[in-house]
Amino acid sequence: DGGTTSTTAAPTEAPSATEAPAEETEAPVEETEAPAEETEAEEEPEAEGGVEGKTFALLVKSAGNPYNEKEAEGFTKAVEEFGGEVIVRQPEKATAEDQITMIGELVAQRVDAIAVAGNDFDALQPALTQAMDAGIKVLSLDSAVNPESRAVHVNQAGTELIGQALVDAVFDLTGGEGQFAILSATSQASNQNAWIASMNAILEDEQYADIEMVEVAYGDDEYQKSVDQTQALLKNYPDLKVICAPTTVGMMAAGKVLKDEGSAVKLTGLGLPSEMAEYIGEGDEFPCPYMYLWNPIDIGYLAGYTAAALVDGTITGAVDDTFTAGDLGEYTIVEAGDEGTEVILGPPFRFDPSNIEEWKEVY
Amino acid sequence: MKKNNVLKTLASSREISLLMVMLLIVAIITWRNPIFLTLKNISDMLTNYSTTMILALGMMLVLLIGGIDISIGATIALSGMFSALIMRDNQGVPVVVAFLMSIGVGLICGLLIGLVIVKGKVPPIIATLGFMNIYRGLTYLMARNQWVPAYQIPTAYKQFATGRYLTFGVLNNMITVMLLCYILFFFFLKYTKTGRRIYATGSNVEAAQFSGIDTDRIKFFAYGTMGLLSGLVGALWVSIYASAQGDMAMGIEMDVIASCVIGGVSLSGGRGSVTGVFLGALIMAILGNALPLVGISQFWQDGLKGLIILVAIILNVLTQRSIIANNLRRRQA
Amino acid sequence: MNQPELRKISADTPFSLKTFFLKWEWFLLLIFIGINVMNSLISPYYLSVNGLFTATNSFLEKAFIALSMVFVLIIGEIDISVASIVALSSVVMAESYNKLGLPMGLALVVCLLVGSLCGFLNGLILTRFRELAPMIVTLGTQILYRGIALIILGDQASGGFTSIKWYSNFYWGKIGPVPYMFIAFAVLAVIMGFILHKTTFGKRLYAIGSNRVAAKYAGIRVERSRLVVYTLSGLFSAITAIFLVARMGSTRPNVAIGYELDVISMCVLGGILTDGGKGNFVGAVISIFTIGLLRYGLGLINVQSQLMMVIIGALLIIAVMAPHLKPKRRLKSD
Amino acid sequence: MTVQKEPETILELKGITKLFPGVRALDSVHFDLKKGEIHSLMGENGAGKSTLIKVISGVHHPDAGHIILDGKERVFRGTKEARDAGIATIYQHVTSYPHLSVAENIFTGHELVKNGIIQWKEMYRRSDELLHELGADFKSTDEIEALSVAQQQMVEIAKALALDSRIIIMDEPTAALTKQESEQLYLITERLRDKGTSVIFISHRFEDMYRLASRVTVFRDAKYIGTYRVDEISKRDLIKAMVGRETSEMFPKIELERGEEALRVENLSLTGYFHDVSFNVHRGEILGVTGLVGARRTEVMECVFGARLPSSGTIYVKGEAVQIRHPQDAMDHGIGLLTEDRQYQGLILDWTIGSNITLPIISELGNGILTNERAERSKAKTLAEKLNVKAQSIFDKAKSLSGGNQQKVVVAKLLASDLDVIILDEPTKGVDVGAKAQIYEIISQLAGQGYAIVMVSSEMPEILGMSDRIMVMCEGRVSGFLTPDATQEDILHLAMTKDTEGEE
Ligand SMILES: Nc1ncnc2c1ncn2[C@@H]1O[C@H](COP(=O)(O)OP(=O)(O)OP(=O)(O)O)[C@@H](O)[C@H]1O
Ligand SMILES: Nc1ncnc2c1ncn2[C@@H]1O[C@H](COP(=O)(O)OP(=O)(O)OP(=O)(O)O)[C@@H](O)[C@H]1O
Ligand SMILES: [Mg+2]
Ligand SMILES: [Mg+2]
Repeated sequence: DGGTTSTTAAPTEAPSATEAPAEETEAPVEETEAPAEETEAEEEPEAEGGVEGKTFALLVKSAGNPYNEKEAEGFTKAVEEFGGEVIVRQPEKATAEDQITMIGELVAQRVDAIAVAGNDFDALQPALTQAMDAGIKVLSLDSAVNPESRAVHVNQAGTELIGQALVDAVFDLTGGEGQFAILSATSQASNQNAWIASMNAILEDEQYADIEMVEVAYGDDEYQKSVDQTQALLKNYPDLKVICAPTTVGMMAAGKVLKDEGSAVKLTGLGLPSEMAEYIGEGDEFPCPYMYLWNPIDIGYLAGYTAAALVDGTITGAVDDTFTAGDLGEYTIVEAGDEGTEVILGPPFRFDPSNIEEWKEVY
Repeated sequence: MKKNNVLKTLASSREISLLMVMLLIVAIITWRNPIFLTLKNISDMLTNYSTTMILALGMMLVLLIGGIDISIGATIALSGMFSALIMRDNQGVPVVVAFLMSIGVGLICGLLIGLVIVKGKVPPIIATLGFMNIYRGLTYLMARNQWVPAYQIPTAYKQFATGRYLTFGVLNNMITVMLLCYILFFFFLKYTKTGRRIYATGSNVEAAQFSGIDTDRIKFFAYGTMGLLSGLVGALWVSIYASAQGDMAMGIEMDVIASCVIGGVSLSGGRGSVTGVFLGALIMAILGNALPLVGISQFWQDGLKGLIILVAIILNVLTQRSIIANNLRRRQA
Repeated sequence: MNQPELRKISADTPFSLKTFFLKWEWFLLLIFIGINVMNSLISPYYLSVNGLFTATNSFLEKAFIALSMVFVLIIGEIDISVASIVALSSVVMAESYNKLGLPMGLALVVCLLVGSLCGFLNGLILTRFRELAPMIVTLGTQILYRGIALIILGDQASGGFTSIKWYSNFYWGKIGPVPYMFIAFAVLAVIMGFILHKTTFGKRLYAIGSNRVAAKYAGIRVERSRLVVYTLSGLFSAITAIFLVARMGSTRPNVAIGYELDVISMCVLGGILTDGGKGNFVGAVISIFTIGLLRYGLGLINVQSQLMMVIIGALLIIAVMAPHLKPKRRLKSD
Repeated sequence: MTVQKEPETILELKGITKLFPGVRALDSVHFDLKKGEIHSLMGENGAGKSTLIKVISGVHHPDAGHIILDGKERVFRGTKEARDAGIATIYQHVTSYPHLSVAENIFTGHELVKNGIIQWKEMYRRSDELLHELGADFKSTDEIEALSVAQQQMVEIAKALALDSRIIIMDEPTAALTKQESEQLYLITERLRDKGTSVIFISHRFEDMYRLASRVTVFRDAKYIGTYRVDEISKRDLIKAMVGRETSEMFPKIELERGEEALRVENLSLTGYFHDVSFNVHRGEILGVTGLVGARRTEVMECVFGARLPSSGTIYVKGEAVQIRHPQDAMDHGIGLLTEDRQYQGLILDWTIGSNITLPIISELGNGILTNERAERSKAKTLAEKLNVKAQSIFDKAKSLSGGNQQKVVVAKLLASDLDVIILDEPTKGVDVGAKAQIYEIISQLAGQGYAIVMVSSEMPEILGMSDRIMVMCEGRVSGFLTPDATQEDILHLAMTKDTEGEE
């Protein structure tokens, strides 16, 4: 796998240091009890040290999505480890409006920390600022909110790291020259757009002069539309060599189309191993030789400990603050590309035929 | 005499003016990208949109009786997810059984809606808005927010959507099922008592009751059929996309309603034909399939789709009007 | 007996305790009180003046559209393009501030103009092509308007409004515990209620909704009224857009997705039936608060939104069904 | 009439009482029907005739009393049971399926099927036969929506005939028909009687009753007054039985000085409907407009009123050419129209009587913007009482009124506005003798007050008795003008003359 051996992007470690894959499926899906001793929480909001009994809220992007579910699982696990109370909220739709409403409800409950996977980079700012004004620690995970509205962002992998990994994969799969296309989610998804922008920047490099990005298509994370877009790409670009989809629905749709048509076009991107297991393999009948992702359970887990560190005062979110995130070990806060700060979980993990069987059972 | 007849059918037939609008769209698309008119693309299009096209038939029944059903996306999700979960947890469930289970769940969903509308006197839009939330919520809860990925779905089931065995290799199975539904409905609506009574009920409920038609039963039937078709589509959906997600088919109701209305089904009931619905659904399928093909900016596609829908329905009105005006002029002479 | 005696016809407002208390609004009020009692029992955070007022904001913002949707439903029509109008008018507003450099005040005017224009266009199409059903036309413009917003902004967001304090205060500002937006809503609700129930325009809308043909023959300019109603619908969508952007400090083409159904639910639970000519404003306003506060209460005890969907859906159905279940038995006996 | 032995009684109703909320629609009434007889049912508007037939046909369940069919007591739980028992009904208000073809309208509910498959050919054939029998000029494949009210009424009749019933009930079937069409209906009804079918025939037209019925039952104010042999009761006594007092059926026409010209229509055309229609009407004058069904009188009046846009022609009000593009424009110019179809065009059935009456003038009663409910109430009360509407309160719903009383509300609504020209399209359709006299009275008074009146009617006596001038139309053209001393034959002659004779 020559393409991926470039300096930054070689993920070699196993994605999860927390525990063996098989056990994780048993973690409770959700824990949404109202805190019984909430009075305690409100007595001394400023008390430093000790996160036991404090309330930690996680606001994911939307309900009904296993990726978010895994994040919540990791978050819950972390909070339970250090003895806090956990609240997980999932908006009906992946919209900023719903998240703002839920932030209001969490503020009214006087939680101690809110970790949010933002549906919009800027739109949550007024609501989150209010929360911070009320003494609540705010951090984002997975999909960042802007620096003014967070203490720190928990990043699954640096944006450049992901961009580089994807470009290298494309380079590898095209054999160093030819056309490829991107199949994204909605044109409004901020993390997708950041990755695509980063890919574009990397492609400027001389090294990639012979590969051409022909189109960014949007499947809106709708299966039917993603299928339409994939088929249109195949028809419009007969010489297309690779489709790169940095979204699970896009990857699934493209994988299905490519497999059904027995197309020679190859697929890579970012996808959940469970959903993509069907399409990953060696040989021509498998459209996807390998793809990347990180462990959503670990992101949740890391976010949980980051929140705890913010609440007990170990960190303030400033660069070079360090803290220990349970089984994951020590983390240091670094400067993020958006001029805020972030904690980076690690490089993206590569899923290929050698490990997909193991991971498809996990997430 | 003969010529007069042709003109008369033209005048009374919305379908023909609709067909012309469709041909216009097709011509423009083909001019922009000839790939559109290849057999492969048409087959892809029909396969992908067989689901919407089947749903349009059910929606037509519901609209004919003066109702509406915006819960179908949720019903599809619930029934599709149900059968996918069954297959995941019980290896070796035969394809037919899985299909039947999905259809059964859909039927129950539809009958429940019918019950609330007929016996509870809840206006259809409210009832189905409510059930849309209920069924979608139940889908998430039932699946515990999980998806059923491709590898957990039996191969035979997944192959249904790609296979051609129903017609011994001529047509894709999805297209076959869709065409069968259309033929069935065409016959049913034209040649059976219940079919005609659906029109009668939608045209004038009171009169239908005076004629001794059990209009409640007709309504039940319409919503039940809509549910049944949603269940069928739920099964097809899982098969064609080889996986089940809790949010699948979200928002599909609007496309389906648009198909019907473009196809000339009146939203106030009593008017609509299977041919019209077929053309309407086909136009929506063409828009979905062709917009990515014609090579315009992604950002323009939605706006263009809206514009084309508007232009299509307005053109249709204009042709109808000119036909009527022509008729009147001829009558004057 | 042989005298052609003229019959006396009463003109006194009929009052019967039974019909008075069987009114839908009382029933709604009952649900409303019930929900509040329940909420304050299940969550200790619920009964806080500050919290409640803050919570009202999150649903009142879309309730502005409900104020005009009542009008649309009264004339027996429907407008499902409202959420897209919110998106388009907010995007144009944001861009006219960010790109064209208009002062914020002017940008707000632009927003209202764009919203009204969109509504007017809906009305224009519908009155020019009377054969077309409102549902399909507004479905088309729903896609079109959001599509235009997407053409304008592409994959970008347009923001920076958090720094304009006075504008941000539209949503976030308060007098005492009462948010400005609450006051704005109250004022507009009273005005719109007044228009609907006390003016000739309002009465004509009821006539149109009840029997369009008879209304026309009675000299009511049906098409003109429809045009006004759709324009109002656009205008109020733009008002929502203003508060929405104040709330988020930025906007994107995909804001306000799904608002149309929320708004229609509010109206219908309020007794404004979709077939026209029925219902009144009080019901709509009570229902706005009923649904909003129910959601808030359930949110405070962190009910999963999946379950919340089921609860809200069931409430909608049961509430509309309940009054029908009783009188039916009485009907059978006659 | 041949003397035979007394035929057997096929249907008998005893002590039937029907209550509606606040109204006693039937109060212990009797009725009996013999085999092969045509039995007329008469009474004022709201007397309970329609309610009785709804009881017979299973729409309503009586609160007390017995229905005895063929000597056996029966309870009809729905229309289907009544129909299965051989009772077919033509309801007063057309109950058609507007989107469906004539044939389907006739056969819905008892479609012709073979092995579960609908036999379209057979249905069309049978329908065409029935239509032919009725002398209808349309086909079984036509859509109902495209037919006139009269044509729809014929479909209703065909519907009942298709059922091959033993008892056929007709609730004012002739209200929308012309003399010619009525004659067709008489023949059919007689043929049915001769085949042994019994017919209950409700009509406000005495000519119908005298022409057809052998017996007549009279109701007044929900009560049974009596059953009489038609050849044994005089018209005078009959009216007295119905109204409860002496009334004359005279036309209270007062001779008046013809005032200035109020309305002139020149060369009005609507493509496909009518062509070059010109007429004028003066203050204090009643212009009668008549013709056969389909003569397009209604469309002409709708154009004058702005409800349709003419393709060419000019309208002058008080000598000045005016643009009328909407009913409101017409009303602003002092032109009012009483529509032919009161249920659909004239009333908002869900609304109260009061709201209906004042709807066109809410602006004038209020201050232009705000409504003034007090003024509306008193205006409505005054007008409703003036027209003697049979109702408890102006807050009664319009739909709870009997057909004739609905018509009175529509007239009241018209009188509410401040008008110069009043166009009345079939003002006495479905109105009882008493009310008819009142309406004639009102029309004369209005003319006396200086209103210019255009009265469209298919009833010749009415046209001849009330008009100062008569305009006859035929197939969209004015075929001539007549003076009131013309005879019915003169009118019929012109009504069937297809070419224009622009005589004044
Ligand atoms: N559904 C109803 N609800 C309440 N009252 C009703 C209803 N139907 C009829 N009525 C009342 O019952 C009485 C009798 O009405 P009905 O229609 O039988 O009169 P009718 O003799 O047919 O009069 P017309 O000659 O005007 O048709 C009227 O006072 C009417 O207002
Ligand atoms: N020959 C015909 N072909 C098609 N449609 C016709 C024909 N004659 C009449 N109609 C239909 O009937 C309607 C006009 O006739 P209508 O009977 O209302 O005229 P009218 O002179 O006003 O009669 P009435 O005396 O009933 O008022 C039109 O709307 C038209 O649809
Ligand atoms: Mg009657
Ligand atoms: Mg007429």
